[in-house]
Amino acid sequence: MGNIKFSVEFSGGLQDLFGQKKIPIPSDKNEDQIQLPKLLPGESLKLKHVIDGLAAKLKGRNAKLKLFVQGDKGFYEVTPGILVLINDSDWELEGEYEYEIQSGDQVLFVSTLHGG
Amino acid sequence: MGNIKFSVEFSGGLQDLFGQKKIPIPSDKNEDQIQLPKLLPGESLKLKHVIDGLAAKLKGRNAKLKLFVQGDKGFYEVTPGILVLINDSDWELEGEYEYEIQSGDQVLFVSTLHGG
Amino acid sequence: PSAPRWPLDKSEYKRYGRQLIMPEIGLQGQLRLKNASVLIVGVGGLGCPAAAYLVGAGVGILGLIDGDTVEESNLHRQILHSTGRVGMTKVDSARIALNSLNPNVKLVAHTSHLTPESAIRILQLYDIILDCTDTPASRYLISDTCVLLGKPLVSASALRTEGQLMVLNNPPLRAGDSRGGPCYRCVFPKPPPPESVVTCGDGGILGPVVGVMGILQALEAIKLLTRNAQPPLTSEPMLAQPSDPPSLLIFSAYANPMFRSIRLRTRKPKCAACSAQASVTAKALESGSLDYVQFCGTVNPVDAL
Amino acid sequence: PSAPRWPLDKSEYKRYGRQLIMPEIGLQGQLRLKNASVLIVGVGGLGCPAAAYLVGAGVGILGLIDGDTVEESNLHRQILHSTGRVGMTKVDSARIALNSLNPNVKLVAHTSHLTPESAIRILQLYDIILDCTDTPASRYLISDTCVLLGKPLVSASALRTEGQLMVLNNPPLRAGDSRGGPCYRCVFPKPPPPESVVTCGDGGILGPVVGVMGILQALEAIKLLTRNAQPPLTSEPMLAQPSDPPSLLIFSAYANPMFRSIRLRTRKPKCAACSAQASVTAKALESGSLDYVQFCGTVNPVDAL
Ligand SMILES: [Zn+2]
Ligand SMILES: [Zn+2]
Repeated sequence: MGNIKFSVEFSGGLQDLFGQKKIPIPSDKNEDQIQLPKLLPGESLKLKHVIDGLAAKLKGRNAKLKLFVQGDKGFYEVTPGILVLINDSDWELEGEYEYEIQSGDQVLFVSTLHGG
Repeated sequence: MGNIKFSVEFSGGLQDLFGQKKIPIPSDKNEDQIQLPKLLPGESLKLKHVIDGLAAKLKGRNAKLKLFVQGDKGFYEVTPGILVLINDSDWELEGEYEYEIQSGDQVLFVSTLHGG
Repeated sequence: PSAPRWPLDKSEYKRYGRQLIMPEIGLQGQLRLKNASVLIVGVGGLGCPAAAYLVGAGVGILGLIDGDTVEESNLHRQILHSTGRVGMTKVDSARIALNSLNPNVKLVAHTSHLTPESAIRILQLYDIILDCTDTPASRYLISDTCVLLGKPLVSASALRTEGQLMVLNNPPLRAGDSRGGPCYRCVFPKPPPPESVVTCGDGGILGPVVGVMGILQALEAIKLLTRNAQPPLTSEPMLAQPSDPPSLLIFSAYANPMFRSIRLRTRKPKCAACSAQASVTAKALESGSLDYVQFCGTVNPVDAL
Repeated sequence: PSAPRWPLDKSEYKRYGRQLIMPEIGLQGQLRLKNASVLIVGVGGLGCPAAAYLVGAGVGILGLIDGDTVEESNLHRQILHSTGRVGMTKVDSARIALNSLNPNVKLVAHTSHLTPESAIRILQLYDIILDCTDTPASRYLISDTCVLLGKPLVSASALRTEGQLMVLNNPPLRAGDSRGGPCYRCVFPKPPPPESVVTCGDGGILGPVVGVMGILQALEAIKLLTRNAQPPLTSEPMLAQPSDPPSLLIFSAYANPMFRSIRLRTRKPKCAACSAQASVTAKALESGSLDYVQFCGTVNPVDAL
């Protein structure tokens, strides 16, 4: 995946799923590493690959997995109620699953809260 | 000053002195332009030059000028009670008056508030 | 409300003097507040501070909706209530506190939970709605009704150490007008799976976290009501100035920085509520054919729609 | 206070249950709060919401200092007071409201303004100090006293549509220890020229702006008091975990984004209060030789030190 460095963050309770608020990618810690596809020269890393990689970390823990992703149409869909933000902008402004990750990007998954 | 583009912002009441919250430098508007020294090749623009330029805009309005800068030891000193922040860090961490402005910098002057 | 023509009386100048003298409010802004009616749906951790600061600021009419009674476990964060009023309806308890703070504000009590059948009838009485509720079902119902009635909606929520704030349907243009602000369904087209919904009862809540969010709701309401107060009044105060771009404020008490602002999308072209092909209609709502509880699903019975 | 050994009683589990169940607080954190004493200096726009949420959260002892009486012009933002209590001392008015919210908290009244002569005697009774005052002179006095006594200080201020928040002297190490957090003099070595100091009376203040800052003070106090509540208690709770780096939170109600966090400097090597060569001593303070009003200068008489 070349030299792309970016980070994934969680808020609104999702941090409990992954055990932390922020994961730098690539990570210093082995246990935080997420599996990303091997890219061919010229191929770009997309947000859907990152979501797949994060989902893989929840494999085997089905109740938790469903809080993050759902369905199985070739690739996972983010569970309703979760906002995905790329550099503090709604991902709908940026291309959603097909967004091409840039070095320095901050991807934030926010679960909507309902309490009051 | 070459191609350096940066911005100066005001908070805590200082925005009233300059009539606005944020001035891009160089500015699109003539009246917002501030006077910066002509630099020799290799010479760098420092924060003190920016402060001088901002002070020059308040010339002739002595009461206002004193709310921004004081004294006259070769160059102006920022009035006590004003924090100067460079890219969201206290300027004491960055070299104060001698800080060399970089393109993209955000300089923020915050007047401390006392109300409660 | 139409443009007011009478000035304030002497005690009002005294009471509101500290906000009147600011250019952002001014006399026109104070008159706007006095002629405004605001509805607070949910008089809990968000609704209590929101109501206190709106009543303090001198809105003309404040409506309060809640079907619950005060419990001891509310008191760490629901600061309008009191130990002596445990067991009283939240609406009545709040009225006592609010009336003693500022007797000039007319308080309107709605002491049962909002339902699809009652929503239009109640919300249409108010200029701005504050969603201070605590379930997905109520959030969709309130948002849909605000879109149908053309009311701006200030929505907040909080859980554990985090809070979220959005100003929705602002400007509140008719369904299909893409210049209108996004609604709750634009941001969250599908409800979350019921098993992912954590209540304050289950997950806990830190008092100042929900308190900050509630006060920020009062602030956004005051900003909306007093916009363009300085230029001459127009017949469409909500439209005269461009609105702030839609955004989500995220508060996280233990993060650094604590606050983060996120740019949100505009109206969704196929939104079920605010697009040209909206399926949410006043008729469907009032007939009861939109079942919000079923739409959102349940794990536990929903106890606070 | 030393580590508590007794658990909570049944009604306390009920009252504080929603915060107790959070890992950030837990039973140990609730006991920390119960054994803590917090002082609020200034029971105005900041002090009212700060006090309400600290009392709600169940701190053991809350001290209130203020020499003023309630005025009608306070009520738009000072939500613990009420129209019927105009003319009463702010401290007594606040005690009535706070006691009805949570009778378990011991309230201590100090019904005159803080002076250099009284500051050490009063502040030493408390674990954490909240500066909710409104003049530069009081801010220097409180900060100096906190440094002398080794108390963390949560300082906030607000004017018009803006607010500022800092946690100072955190960790509260002795003067000369560079690992301690900066004090007010580190950040502002010299007072502002008196003609630049605008009061809420002159400049105005929007209620929710000062309200948000006051609630955030309560939050920071709760965070400080419950730090390390989950690991086994140590004898130095304030030092066991690294503190957040010193920062200034700037709130601007009409800016976008509304909140901004600024990294502050560490302790100033020549600070008059917290460095090895500090000139501010307990003796100088108590003898009255430090004249804060003169140090800060006056344009109008200072009416609220
Ligand atoms: Zn919509
Ligand atoms: Zn210092």
